[in-house]
Amino acid sequence: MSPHLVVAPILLPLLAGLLLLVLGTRRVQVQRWIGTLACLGGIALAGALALQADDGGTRVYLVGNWAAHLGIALVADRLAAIMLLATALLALPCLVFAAGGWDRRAPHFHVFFQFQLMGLNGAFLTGDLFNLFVFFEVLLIASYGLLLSGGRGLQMRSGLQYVAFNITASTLFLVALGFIYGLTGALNMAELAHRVGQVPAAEAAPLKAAAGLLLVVFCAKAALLPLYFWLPETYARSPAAVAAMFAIMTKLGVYAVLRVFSLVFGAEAGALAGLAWPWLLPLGAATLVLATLGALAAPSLRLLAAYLVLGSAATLFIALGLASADAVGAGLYYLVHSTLVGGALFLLADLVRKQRDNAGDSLRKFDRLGPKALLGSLFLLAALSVAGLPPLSGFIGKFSLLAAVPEAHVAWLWPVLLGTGVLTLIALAGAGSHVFWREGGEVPAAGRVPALRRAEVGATIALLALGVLLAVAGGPALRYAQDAGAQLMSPAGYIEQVRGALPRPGVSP
Amino acid sequence: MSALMEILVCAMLLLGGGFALVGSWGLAKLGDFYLRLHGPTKASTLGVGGVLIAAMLWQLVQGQPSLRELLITLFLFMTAPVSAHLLAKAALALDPASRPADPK
Amino acid sequence: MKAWFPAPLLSLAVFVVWLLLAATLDPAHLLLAAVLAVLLPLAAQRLRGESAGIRRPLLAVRLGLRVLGDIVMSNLEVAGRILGRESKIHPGFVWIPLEITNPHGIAALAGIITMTPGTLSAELAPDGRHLLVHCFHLDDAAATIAQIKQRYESPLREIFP
Amino acid sequence: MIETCLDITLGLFALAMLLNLFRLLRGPTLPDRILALDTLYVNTIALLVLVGLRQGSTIHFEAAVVIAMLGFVGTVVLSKFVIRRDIIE
Amino acid sequence: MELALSSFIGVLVAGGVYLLLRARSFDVILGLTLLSYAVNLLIFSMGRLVVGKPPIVAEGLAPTLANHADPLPQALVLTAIVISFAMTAVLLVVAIRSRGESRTDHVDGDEPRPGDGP
Amino acid sequence: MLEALLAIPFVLALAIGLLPRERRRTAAWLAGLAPVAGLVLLALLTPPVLSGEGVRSLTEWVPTLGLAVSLRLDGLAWMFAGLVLAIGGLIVLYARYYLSEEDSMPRFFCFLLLFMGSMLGLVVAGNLILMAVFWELTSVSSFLLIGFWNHRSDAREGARMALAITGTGGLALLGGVVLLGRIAGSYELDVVLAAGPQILASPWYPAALGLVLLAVFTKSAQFPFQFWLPHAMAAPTPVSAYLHSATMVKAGVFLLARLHPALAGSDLFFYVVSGIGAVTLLVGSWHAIFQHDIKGLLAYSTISHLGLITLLFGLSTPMAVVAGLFHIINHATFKASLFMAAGIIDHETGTRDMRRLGGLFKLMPYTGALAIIASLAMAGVPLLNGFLSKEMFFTEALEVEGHQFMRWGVAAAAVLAGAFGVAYSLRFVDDTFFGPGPLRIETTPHEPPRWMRIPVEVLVVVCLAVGIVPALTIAPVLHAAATGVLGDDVPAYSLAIWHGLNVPLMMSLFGLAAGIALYFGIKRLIDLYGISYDSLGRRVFEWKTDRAIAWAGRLTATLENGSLQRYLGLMVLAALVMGATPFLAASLSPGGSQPMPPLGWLVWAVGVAATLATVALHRHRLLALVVMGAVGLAVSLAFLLLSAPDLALTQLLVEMVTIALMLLALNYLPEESPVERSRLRRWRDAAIALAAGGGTAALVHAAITRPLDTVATEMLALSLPEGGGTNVVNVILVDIRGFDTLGEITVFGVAGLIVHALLRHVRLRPERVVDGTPDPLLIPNLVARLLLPLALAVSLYLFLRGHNLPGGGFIAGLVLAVPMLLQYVLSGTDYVEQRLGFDYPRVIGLGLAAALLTGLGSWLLGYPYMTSHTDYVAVPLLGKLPLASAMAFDTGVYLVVAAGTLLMLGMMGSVRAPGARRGG
Ligand code: NA
Ligand code: NA
Repeated sequence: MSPHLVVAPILLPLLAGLLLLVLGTRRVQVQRWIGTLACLGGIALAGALALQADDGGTRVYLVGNWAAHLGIALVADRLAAIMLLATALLALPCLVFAAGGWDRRAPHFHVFFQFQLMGLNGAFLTGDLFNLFVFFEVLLIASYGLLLSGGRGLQMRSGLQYVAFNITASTLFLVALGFIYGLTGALNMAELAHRVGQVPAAEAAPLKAAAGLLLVVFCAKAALLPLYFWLPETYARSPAAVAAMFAIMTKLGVYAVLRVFSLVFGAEAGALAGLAWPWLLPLGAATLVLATLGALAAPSLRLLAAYLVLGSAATLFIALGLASADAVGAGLYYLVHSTLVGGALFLLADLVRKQRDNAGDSLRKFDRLGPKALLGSLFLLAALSVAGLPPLSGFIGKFSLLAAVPEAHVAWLWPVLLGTGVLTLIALAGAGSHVFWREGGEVPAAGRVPALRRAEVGATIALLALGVLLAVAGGPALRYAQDAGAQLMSPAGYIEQVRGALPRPGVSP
Repeated sequence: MSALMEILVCAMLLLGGGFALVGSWGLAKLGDFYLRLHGPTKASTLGVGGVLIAAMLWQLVQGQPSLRELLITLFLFMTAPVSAHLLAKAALALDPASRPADPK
Repeated sequence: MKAWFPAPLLSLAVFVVWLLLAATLDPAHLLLAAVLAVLLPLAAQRLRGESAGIRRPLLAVRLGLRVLGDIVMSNLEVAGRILGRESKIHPGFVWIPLEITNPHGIAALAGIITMTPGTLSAELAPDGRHLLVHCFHLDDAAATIAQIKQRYESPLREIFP
Repeated sequence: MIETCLDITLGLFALAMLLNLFRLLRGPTLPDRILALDTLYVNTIALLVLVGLRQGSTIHFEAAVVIAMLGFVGTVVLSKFVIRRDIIE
Repeated sequence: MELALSSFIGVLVAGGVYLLLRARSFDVILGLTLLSYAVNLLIFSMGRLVVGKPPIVAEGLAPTLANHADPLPQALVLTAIVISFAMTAVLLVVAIRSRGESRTDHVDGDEPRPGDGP
Repeated sequence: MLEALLAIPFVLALAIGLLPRERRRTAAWLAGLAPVAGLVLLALLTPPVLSGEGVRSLTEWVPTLGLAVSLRLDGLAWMFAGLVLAIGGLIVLYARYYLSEEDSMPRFFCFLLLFMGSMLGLVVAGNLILMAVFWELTSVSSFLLIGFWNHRSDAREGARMALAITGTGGLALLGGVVLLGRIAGSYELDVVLAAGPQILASPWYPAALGLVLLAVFTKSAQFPFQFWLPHAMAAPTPVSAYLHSATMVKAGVFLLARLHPALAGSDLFFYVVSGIGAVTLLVGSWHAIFQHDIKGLLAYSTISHLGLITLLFGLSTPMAVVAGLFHIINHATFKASLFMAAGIIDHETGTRDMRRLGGLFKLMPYTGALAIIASLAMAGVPLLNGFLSKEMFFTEALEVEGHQFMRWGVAAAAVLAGAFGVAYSLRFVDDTFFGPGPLRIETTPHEPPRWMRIPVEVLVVVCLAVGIVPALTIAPVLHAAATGVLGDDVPAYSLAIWHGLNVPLMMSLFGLAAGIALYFGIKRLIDLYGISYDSLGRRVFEWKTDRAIAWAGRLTATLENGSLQRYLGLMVLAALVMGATPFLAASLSPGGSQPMPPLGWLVWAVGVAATLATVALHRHRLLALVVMGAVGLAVSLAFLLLSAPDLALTQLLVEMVTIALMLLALNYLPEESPVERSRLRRWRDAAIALAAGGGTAALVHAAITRPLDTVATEMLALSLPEGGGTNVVNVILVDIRGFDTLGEITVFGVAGLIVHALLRHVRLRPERVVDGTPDPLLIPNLVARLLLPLALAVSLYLFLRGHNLPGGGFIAGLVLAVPMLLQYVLSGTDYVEQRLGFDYPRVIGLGLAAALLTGLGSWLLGYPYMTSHTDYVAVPLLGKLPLASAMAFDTGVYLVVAAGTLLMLGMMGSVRAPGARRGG
């Protein structure tokens, strides 16, 4: 396959985005086609990369033909492939959902959407710490656009908080980056891993501090206690397709923790090895508990979904905190699952909101719901999956995580995992019973409630179907994830391959 | 020749620095805004101009003649009056009482 | 010619500015400067209203030199006053009636008044016929008005008819 | 001799800038502070040229040109805000 | 010199953080601006402090760190400046829109009621 | 074939689920097909099962987890599968006539078949995890069934309660089986069952047992979890008949039987299981007497019978196991028929309240007779199946080993429960079919349709047949099931009706007599009708969930109070903690410093003083903004003095645009910040800020006084030969790390688009409007217009030489944008845009395209993206000119920056006040 495959997932959405800009905003149908084609292309590229990465290799792409430690190296391994694929698979349904009408109301929606994909893909592919920051910013600014464009009222307020919070986090990111460069003299992560490993224990404190700041930044993006409080309301107030895309945004923070702290401060890091894990396990568990309580008390379907997404990120942190290949593998499987299902829940909540004339997606008010059977079945499917009930992907994820908990932690971690599962189940049963069973009020007059849009329903079904597929193909999928986990937990190969990658000779002025 | 030039350069430098300092001194010392406005907007400009001339002369002495500092002078002399003018307008806008009545 | 150089003086300025920036008389840069001297004023033309249209360039140069001299001289005077006792300064506003009508001329006058120390043009009256000038030290308003009109306004009226 | 002169001139400008700083912090009126900032910018131009001469490099030239050409923009927008509040009407 | 620069950065951070924790959107933006100054200086300083040796290579001057300042942090700061400028612009617009929608510039979208604790 | 057996109900459920609501008959026929086909398949599979070898099949699912679709049909599974299918078939037939026109038949049968399939899956699962999977599926599908009449609040609540309780059990089961699998080394049932001794010896045994038992007790409604079951009676009666006779609640005791070889054999198992069983037996049967709702009575009876079965499995002797299995079958038959009878009565009279019923035997003698026979079986009257298993139970109760208390307790419980059982059976018969009544009934009850009665008849016939000729009917089934649990240890037992006049028989007779006496005694002594039990368990459950939800809500609201200040404060605090922690154990020695150049102090003084003044003045926003300008200047000067001319230029220019943007925004914001009320908060924030500042300063100082070995060394060396430029910063920006720049201009362009999206057509009320028409600002205007072409020249110049000297696309773009800003300020948006109406978003797109395509060019030459290429092109007259691809990339930067900045400024400037007309 072409070596350029590694950079293509970044360039494709950029191309689509600038085409959308150059062609102008007038014909929305053209925009939808460009966006859809780009998303389809993204799926193909991610799939090809995933197949390619399954040989266990680490593909290094030297952008600008500069050696990795000087320029920017893109790196495609199993982890990157998983993240790309999850993003691509989530993106297409979200775009289709938005094409159900929201994209007309939000200026530049399609442009922002493509740039967000560019940022996400870039973040997953880059092997350079500062470049990671840049792609974080690309996807963040695009997410501001997606969140705010077409918004009004309280959306602006939560948008303000979201933007301010993230800018602060980015500022901290820069501080951490500055220190890391100032203490090691490099930015490429493999190079950093090599250099960090040589820092003597007596000199490690400043670097540990820098790494700690980095951890704070990533945890703020991934919404870990005590930095998650902004998330539920922001997500709940976002347009559905955007909120659904946000299901991958928290995962981005998780990804960054996993990548950086398994590679740069991982097994090869000498005095700094395993820096993050002791923090993640208890904080992840605490976040999971609080998120589940939030879900239990959520007054609306969208808030419920937001808390569940939050809880899924926390579950991932638990998996990372266990820092074993199996646990990380379980976490990665769970990551894909929770991304797809979390996204589906947001879309579904929006479908319900539109179909309930007065009550919206409230879990306090009640109202008639038109197409109950369809939405109810979809909700049931999503709820089962997200609560970790069999036989769907959530179950496999949760079970594989339970199985990966070492005996030393079983006594406290299992009750947390299982107990939050029970509470989630209660919360979802309550919500489902309220929305789909407890009806009241008048049958809305014809025309008051819009008909379900085929694009929107189809997108929701597609996401859920992907979740089912993930369960059916649980064997190979989990195997892939666990291989990725093993690859991450022994980063020596990655470091060697990236540092050893040579620019192609012969071109120079 | 070169010694003379050097003295000239020094004179221009010190003259420029002196004007700039006087202008800024006026800014710091004087009691009325419109008075303060006079000092820096002109004295400083002239002071900077002196330095720029000194610089050109010095580069001439060094055998690397350059007129680029003229450019700085040009832009400074174009823009400084605008600043002063607008600041005066701003002060008048903030304190309409200080503005004399319209003519006739 | 007019189509290519709507503002010849501006074109000249661009040409000179470029060469000053590049600090070279390289043929390549001369050519580039010439091209820019055509293009940039044309581009800026879209924003500008009518162009200045200077009539008597020599007079303009003389005026420029006079202004330079005035700047130095009156700077000395103002510097003295700043360093002296503040109570001896008698500042004041004065309206200067204008005879010049060309807006470029008015702008140039205002600029000159501001650049020369001791005076500062603060406002153009709403009727466009008076310039409000603040004087650092105003002994005799009528004399100041006369001096400004004679030294600066009348040459400007010739330069910007 | 020229070096001493340069140092003295640098000192004069530095002193001038400290006086500007005083006015900037002191006020009392808003135009005072804007004026002080404007003067700081203008004095900075000289400072750059002097440092360039002192170091024998032309590397600060661009900064000086840009400040001379555009340094007044801050003053313009701030004054416009004081006058009209809406700086772009 | 190092002490002076790090203390300047410290003052910027302290001022920035204090303003960041204020309740009004504009104050927060001022705080973020101060913080971005601090961050720019911080990253820049990580290339160590060098006077009068810009990272512009020239003939006759060996292209080494002995003769030139570290160019890499400078490039990083340029990127950071641009990005933080873009972010500031967005935040400003969101702030005025938020104020337009809720008639308050409090970052929480509500004027605090008397008796609200911290 | 086993897979087919399992798949049939699910496939048909899906098919039925897709039917439209009106297709009632199709739904019923399809639903009936499932159990019939299932029974046929089961019959075909019977020979190997009876021969003892069983049937197995294995399909991999998630091999790395040991999760496989492993199916295993042994005697136990076969017996249960038969029960599930046979009774399921009867239920389908019954429901076909039971459901009314308002009920959606496709939906009902879809749920029912889902449940049936889940139950089948549970019993044939050969893998512990798969078992847990189907276990949870039964919880979910029963939730749907119980909540079928979801317009009724009792149905919704009952369903949720059942799901909460049994779902919890399911997750516990998952934990338990994972533990078992860890101990045994596999989740395959064959392995686990063979690992009994190993499991008992493991330190994890108590935990595993506890988790599994939690699942068993919740599902089988054992004390203290029994309360969900009566509330599940809100379900349609066919559902109750199915779930609470043969299936759902039997799943618990099935599990007990299934895992018996692996878990039983310890004292812990013995005491806990039989103890809970005994208590449930008594509590259930006692409560049953006082129910007024027929289904309530049957529900408590079910609880009690499940207690009995649990008790038997707890006793753990082979004979007790046989008895338990036997009672499972018997209870299924008589209880299913009784529920169906109750449904018929409800159907005909419109009530199930025994206080209103009575005398029905006259009106519907046939149904009455069936119900009475079934009740007698329930009461354990001889010649009926219930009697036989009860006899076995009594026999076992007398032979309990272990603690004395246990021996006497079990025996006493057996007798007492026997008596209670007789009493409530009697009450059912007496209160429903005899005595006064029915009261306040709207229609005259009569016999139900013939097809609705058939299921009851079949089951009653089974009761009789088993009760009279057990050896001919049930013996092989029981034997097969017992072999499935006990393997070769199946004891010798006799299924005769008459074992002589022994103690168990005496106990039976005593129980019978005592029960009759009890019923009539109670009836005389206390007003049965007046007693009304409010379920304590339910009260506790609801109180607890309500309290928990309310508490969770309060906690959430307390944590997430919507305050950005708190969120940001926490982030700063987290950073402080993480930054400080490493230094708790280490100290830092400061490195060497360089002397301070004199001008440095000037810059330091300006910067620090202006920063402090900005903070001090921050409430007066405009003042703070002006003072902050000096901070920016100081930062730029620091860059200049410290050899970073590009940075200084960029900082200066960005500063100008930022101030303009802030002023534009300030027009729509209050001029001052109000004083914050809380002094405490200000001090606290100040402390945090000082800590952050101090910590940062210390860390910076520590870092920059240390030697650094940086990759930049190579960059300096390679800049000219490889990057083709002498300005190394620019070479890094457009070449070495050009990918960063690509991202950076994307950010910039998107920021412009956001401003565009947020301000297009938006009207905002300015904070204050200055009266009068705008001043034309004639003088500045003319200067600005003169300046513009000159600034353009400077901008181009900075752009062209950026690769070698300070400058470059970004700086040049801003040098273009700032004088344009001046035009906007001095001439107004309308004026500028009418003359220079660029489509800025499109220009941003073009800039990005330039950057993207330049990078792509290297693909054609076979090099990675963005490989720069510099060539010297000979041009006549001009000589050789360098043409670097990096320059083309920088053009993109130039365009995006200029267009983005102008888009932001233009949009900010074009906001109108509400009601203002455009151009005003
Ligand atoms: Na306006
Ligand atoms: Na405006």
